[in-house]
Amino acid sequence: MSELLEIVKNKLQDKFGDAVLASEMHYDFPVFILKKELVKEALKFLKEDAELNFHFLTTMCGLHHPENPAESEFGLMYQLHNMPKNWRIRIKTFMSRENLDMLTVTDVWKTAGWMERQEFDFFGFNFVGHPNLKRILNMDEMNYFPMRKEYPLEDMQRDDKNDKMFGR
Amino acid sequence: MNATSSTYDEKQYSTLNLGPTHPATHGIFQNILTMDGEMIVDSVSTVGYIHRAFEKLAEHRPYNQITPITDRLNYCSSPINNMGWHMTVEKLIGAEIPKRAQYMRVIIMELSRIADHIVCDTVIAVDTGAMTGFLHLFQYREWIYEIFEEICGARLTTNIGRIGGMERDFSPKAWEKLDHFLKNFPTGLREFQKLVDRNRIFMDRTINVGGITVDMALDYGFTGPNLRAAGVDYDVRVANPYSSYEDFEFDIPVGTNGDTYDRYMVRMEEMWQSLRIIEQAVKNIPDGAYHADLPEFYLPEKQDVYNKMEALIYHFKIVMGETAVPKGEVYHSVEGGNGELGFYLVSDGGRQPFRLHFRRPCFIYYQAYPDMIRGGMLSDAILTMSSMNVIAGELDA
Amino acid sequence: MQLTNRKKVVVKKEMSLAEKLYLPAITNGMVITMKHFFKKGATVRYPEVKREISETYRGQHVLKRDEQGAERCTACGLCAVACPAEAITMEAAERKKGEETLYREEKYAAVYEINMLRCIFCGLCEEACPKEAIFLTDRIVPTDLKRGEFVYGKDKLVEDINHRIDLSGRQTKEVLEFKKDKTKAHNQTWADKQKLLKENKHH
Amino acid sequence: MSTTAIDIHPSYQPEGLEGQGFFATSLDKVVGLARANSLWPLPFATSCCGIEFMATMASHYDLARFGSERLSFSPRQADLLMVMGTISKKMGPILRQVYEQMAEPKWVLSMGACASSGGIFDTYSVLQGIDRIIPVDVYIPGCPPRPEQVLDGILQIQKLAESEERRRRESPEYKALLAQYGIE
Amino acid sequence: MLLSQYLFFFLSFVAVLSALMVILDKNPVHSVLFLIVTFFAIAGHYLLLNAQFLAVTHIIVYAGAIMVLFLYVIMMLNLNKEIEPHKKNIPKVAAVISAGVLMMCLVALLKGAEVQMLPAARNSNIGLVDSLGKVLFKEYMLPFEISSVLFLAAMVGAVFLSKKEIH
Amino acid sequence: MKDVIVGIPIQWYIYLSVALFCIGVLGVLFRRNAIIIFMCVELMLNAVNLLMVAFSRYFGDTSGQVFVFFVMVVAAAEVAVGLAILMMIFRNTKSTDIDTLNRLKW
Amino acid sequence: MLTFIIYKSILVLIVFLISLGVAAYATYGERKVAAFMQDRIGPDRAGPFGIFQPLADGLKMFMKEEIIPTVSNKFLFILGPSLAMLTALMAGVVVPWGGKLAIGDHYYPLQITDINIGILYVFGVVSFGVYGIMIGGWASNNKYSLLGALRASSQMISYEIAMGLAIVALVMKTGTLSLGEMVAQQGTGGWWNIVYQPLGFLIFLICAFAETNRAPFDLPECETELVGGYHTEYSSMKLGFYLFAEYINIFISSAVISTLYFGGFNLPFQSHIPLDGNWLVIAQTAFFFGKVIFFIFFFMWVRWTIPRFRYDQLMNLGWKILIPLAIFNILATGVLMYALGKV
Repeated sequence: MSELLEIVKNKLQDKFGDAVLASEMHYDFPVFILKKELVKEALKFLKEDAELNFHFLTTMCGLHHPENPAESEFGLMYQLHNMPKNWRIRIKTFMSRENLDMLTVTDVWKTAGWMERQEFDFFGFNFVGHPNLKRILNMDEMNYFPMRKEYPLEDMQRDDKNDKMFGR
Repeated sequence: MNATSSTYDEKQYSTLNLGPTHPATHGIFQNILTMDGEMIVDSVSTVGYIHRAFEKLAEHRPYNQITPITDRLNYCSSPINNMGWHMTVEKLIGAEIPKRAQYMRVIIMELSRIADHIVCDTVIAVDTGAMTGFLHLFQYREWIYEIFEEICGARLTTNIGRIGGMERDFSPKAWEKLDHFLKNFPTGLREFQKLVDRNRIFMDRTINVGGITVDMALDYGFTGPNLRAAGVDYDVRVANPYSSYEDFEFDIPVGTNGDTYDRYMVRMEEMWQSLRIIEQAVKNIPDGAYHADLPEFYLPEKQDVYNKMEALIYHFKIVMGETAVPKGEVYHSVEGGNGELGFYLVSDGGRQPFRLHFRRPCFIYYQAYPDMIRGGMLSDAILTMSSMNVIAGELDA
Repeated sequence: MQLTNRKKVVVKKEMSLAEKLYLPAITNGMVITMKHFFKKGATVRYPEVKREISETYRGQHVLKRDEQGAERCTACGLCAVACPAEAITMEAAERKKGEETLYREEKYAAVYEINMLRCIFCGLCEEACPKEAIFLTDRIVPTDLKRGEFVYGKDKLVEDINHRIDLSGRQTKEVLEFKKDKTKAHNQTWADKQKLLKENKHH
Repeated sequence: MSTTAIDIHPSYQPEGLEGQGFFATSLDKVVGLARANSLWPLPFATSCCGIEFMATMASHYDLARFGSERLSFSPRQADLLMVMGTISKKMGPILRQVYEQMAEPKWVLSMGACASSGGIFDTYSVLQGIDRIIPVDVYIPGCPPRPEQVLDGILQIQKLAESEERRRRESPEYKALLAQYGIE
Repeated sequence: MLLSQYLFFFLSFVAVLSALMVILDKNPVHSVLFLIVTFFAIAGHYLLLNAQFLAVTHIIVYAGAIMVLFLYVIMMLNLNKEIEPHKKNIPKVAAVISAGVLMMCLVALLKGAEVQMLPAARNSNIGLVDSLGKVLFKEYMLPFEISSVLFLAAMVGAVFLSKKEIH
Repeated sequence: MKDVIVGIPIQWYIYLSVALFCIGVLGVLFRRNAIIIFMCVELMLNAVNLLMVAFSRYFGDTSGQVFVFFVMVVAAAEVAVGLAILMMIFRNTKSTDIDTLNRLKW
Repeated sequence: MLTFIIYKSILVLIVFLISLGVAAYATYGERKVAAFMQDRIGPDRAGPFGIFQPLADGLKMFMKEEIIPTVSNKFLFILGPSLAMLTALMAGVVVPWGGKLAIGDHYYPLQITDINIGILYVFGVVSFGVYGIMIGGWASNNKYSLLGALRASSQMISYEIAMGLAIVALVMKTGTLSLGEMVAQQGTGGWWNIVYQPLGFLIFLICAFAETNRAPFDLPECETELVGGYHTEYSSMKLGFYLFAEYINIFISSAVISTLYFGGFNLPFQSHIPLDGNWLVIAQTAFFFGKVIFFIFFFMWVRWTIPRFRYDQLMNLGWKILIPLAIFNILATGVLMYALGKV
């Protein structure tokens, strides 16, 4: 798989120059960290390039790293798949809490529609250009983004648990 | 796709609220259909009615406690989820699983695939109005439950297997029940197929209903039986074999144009293929240990806990979740009942996962639903829904 | 798209003339249902007849006593930690003099509660217990009318001394073998230990 | 049918002694028996427990034996609301609406850990027990419960239905119970 | 009074009253139901006149098919009281006056008419199926066949009209 | 039951038919809902039918009843076409008010 | 005259009670039949073998709270189920339940009335039966109910035509519209009508399924699509009326099918059976009920075997297959009768 890393890295560097901030293998996955502004272009390129042909968006998800420096506190992960060649890569990008804008990829893959809504729901990423960026899983009235690390998991209303027992 | 009912002329079109307590939606999601008589002009889906915050919950539970959570993802085939999770962690810690355990896993996973497809296919039949076949086949599902119960002690939410292998070997009784199942299930399945498959009413109801092209299916992230029904032979078991799937011979059933009948038939055939795999696994299962030698992750035998200091320490460490998990991120996917079930795990070396993202096939392909039912009739919409096998637990996570 | 060589098209959508006529398939189906009509049903008449439950079934918990009837639980709290549903709570207490026949170890659970409504019967507590004190059994938890009734205290959980619950079916052969070996420290009850101590003193 | 209303609360009436009282109580008994043997459930199945409910319906357990196989998905026709599976906060209002739409007499069966208490899902999005929004008659523990337990629950509901006076639903106690939940 | 007279008055009363209700009730669905009642009353009259075949055909055709169509259309268009167009009073008065005048004229015209029952009327079997059928398929063969063409034309027309334009 | 008509002079039937017919006319003039008007037309047809049956019975001539039969045929055909037209009008104008039809164009 | 009225009233009452009883136990039968076909037991806890199940259901529904949705039209809402019940019960009037019972000097036919247009009467009542469903569905003011009502009306109107055409062919053969005469013909004239009109029987049977809203034509109330269809909003006994009406319809349809095509109350090889007088009449009635029960069973058997149609497929079947077939049947009957010189 590391040759795949090289191939994709070279292609991306040829096309986007220094957009690739880092690339490494994580287990059997080539992972690329891209500049936030160029992610969409890069994803589109990866899909449309005849040789790479990453035609399938396997999944995407948000990441929250409170321990990171402020400018890379939040992250997004896209995972692409080229079925005929069975190539899989992961694209990551990082951004700050203040600027969670991200260009939508719904026009590249329709499947991104709900994935992006989910990440908006969980983390508050603002996918610019998304046709219907609303909360999807949680109630519309919810006023925070529950997957961020600072918010608690528990429902505070329960009354049948003894908090002492579980280290709270 | 996102037009609301108000953009249409109120008089000409009526809106119909399908769900969330409509019988065909099984109480879990809502579709607001814009209808012209019985024709569906548009539909807007609302999901999240049983959102349970799996991903957040997983960040607050030690690794071994996440298994019961994964049970509740696609609850029709919990063992596959359990195994997928175990394999993800095993990949993270670099564990080598003995062949016997791998074969046992294969048997369990294929059994639960059969259980999953039984639910889906019979529910399609029920939604067309044929109730009897459902009850005929459900008896065999009950047998699968018995096998699971013998292996792990639960019927549906199995919590089966452990990180590093299985929690116990198959008992002789389990083998016996498995044999019994393998012997009798083909008769029952064949009978069900005779009852439903070639009945013209059923065929008319399902052929060319809710079809989807290959391009659309890939665009919408379809995987599993639904993608195969459209004609792509993508199967994680073959593309990225795990747990020794490369040892087994089986075909990948595909359909022609991804309609309801294709989805139904593909699932039917997958049950036959699963039977084939189980038979091979039962025949060729090697002797040996049923779990890997992983003192840091796999609970020691009880007698060692009592007797050996080292084992006792490990026991405490594992239960308290204070094991040294390597840092890193790993993605592992298995072929779940509905498609590629992926686990994206980010570990910071702590007690719990730093981030665990589930690639839930249902959630991803259900968004194609409005496109698939547009232009069809209400009855088509319901059949399309049941043939897509939308499982709420997986949909809303 | 062809990805593998295992592809197999399984759908046949053309109908033969007989299939187009509806009736043969319907008659066929009716023959099948009629066969089932005269077949013996699979139903188990539940409250009167009980279906066999596997010995490994994870049902209601039990707090085991040892052979002498002393409670095995030592209130170490591992089960509570292991519980994903956070259903177990307990309070530990020091054993006083004279209670040796009641409690096996120096520490014991003065309060041990399982919230049966929270519990998901995953069996992790059983695995976590280092003292073989808590087990899930093949008994099923009864239903009840009030939510409060489901917090099972020690009165319901601890095994009745006169109606011991046989759990040998849940344990592996190795464990059962091991338990027969009285020389192992774990298998000695408090009485055994006293005896041994005395013998040691004598020597 | 007894024509005169009994002024005092029925529970003070000595059981089946004489005249009107006797007749009323035996009618109560007959009605109770009828209701108990004809509980039409509304399966409010959201997740795993729904699959176990299917198993309960299926041949091995056969809910039909208790006269309950006619599922009525319309709340108007149902006698027994079976809540099976996680009820999230988003679903809560809908569940409550369904309960309000049901015709008296109605019973509620909370099946499984999630519906009864939230189970393992002690999370921000899950309702910690449906008894926060609607009154529950019988709880079934388990995650999911075995079909045997479901049948136990149904049997318990049957007992409730059998022993219930016809006037209970008009009694101030019952109204107070509903008022606690803000249901008229 | 004879039983038949009682019957006549009862049926006539029902027919006229419900016919009035057809035009007075604001709710179209009610109107349809009242019209059905009217038709039943008329069918009763047919029975009184020993025209059994016509009575049943009347029920089948009018109550069983035509009125179902009306009801179907009203339901499909979801018409109810609120949609009913409001009308000014002057045309209403005018309508009542003109209809009243018409009725007066007709009654006045017919008042003096002398009608005698012919001896052939003693044969009360003319309304039965066989006699009717014989006339229908002998003397009126051609119109009967032509009426089927009418039906066909109507059917084609209805289908064509209600078919939506294909864009 | 054979002499059921003995006590009933044919005038009664004539007056009844006249009444029903005039109610029909009144309805047509009175109401503006096209469907109701249509129904009133049916009522008028029925008034005539009734008269024809009565005449046929009193004069012992079957032709009257045959005519009623044909009237029913025509009525059925008329309703099919008429309702189809109404549906079309409703689709286009969102109204069943006949006053919207006087423009003959919409 | 008085005895006539008393006798007719008693007969009406008996037919009424039998209809209700058979309908009630048809619900029980349906549940048991379904259970046996699905390897289950079915209701068995209400009384021995669960035979009190219908009583329990009935009493429960009777004692249940009545809900009339505030937005619905109250009068029509109540009228719907009443009409459904009324029309269901009306058709039983012309069915000959047995021969003539001799008591004293008088003969009492076991038929309420044998009007000479009996089959048309049945047809008229059936065509009127759609109103109960339509009005109920409309008055519920619920989209599902309305859809169910619309489906029901278009389905019933469409299948009436084929049904009527099937009857036409039968009438051509028998030459009478009276049900009593048809039965008499089949008793004396050799074979039952099924032998002469197999295709007509098939069409009639299919249409009977459609007219009673039974699977595979149960679209107006199919649970998985329309929740409860036209009766979604109904509770208590009004719902009971609808459910009851369906089973009464099945009962009456079975009776009509047996009468029209299976010799009515005639026994096979009647002339060879050494029975006479009242015993024969009783045997005939019993046998007639046997036939009826078989057809009720057949209705259930089909229901628990096959899937249901989709709306457009149902219309296709009705208009494009059954009506042409029925017309063909008429033609064939005519040609055969002409060729055999029966005209």
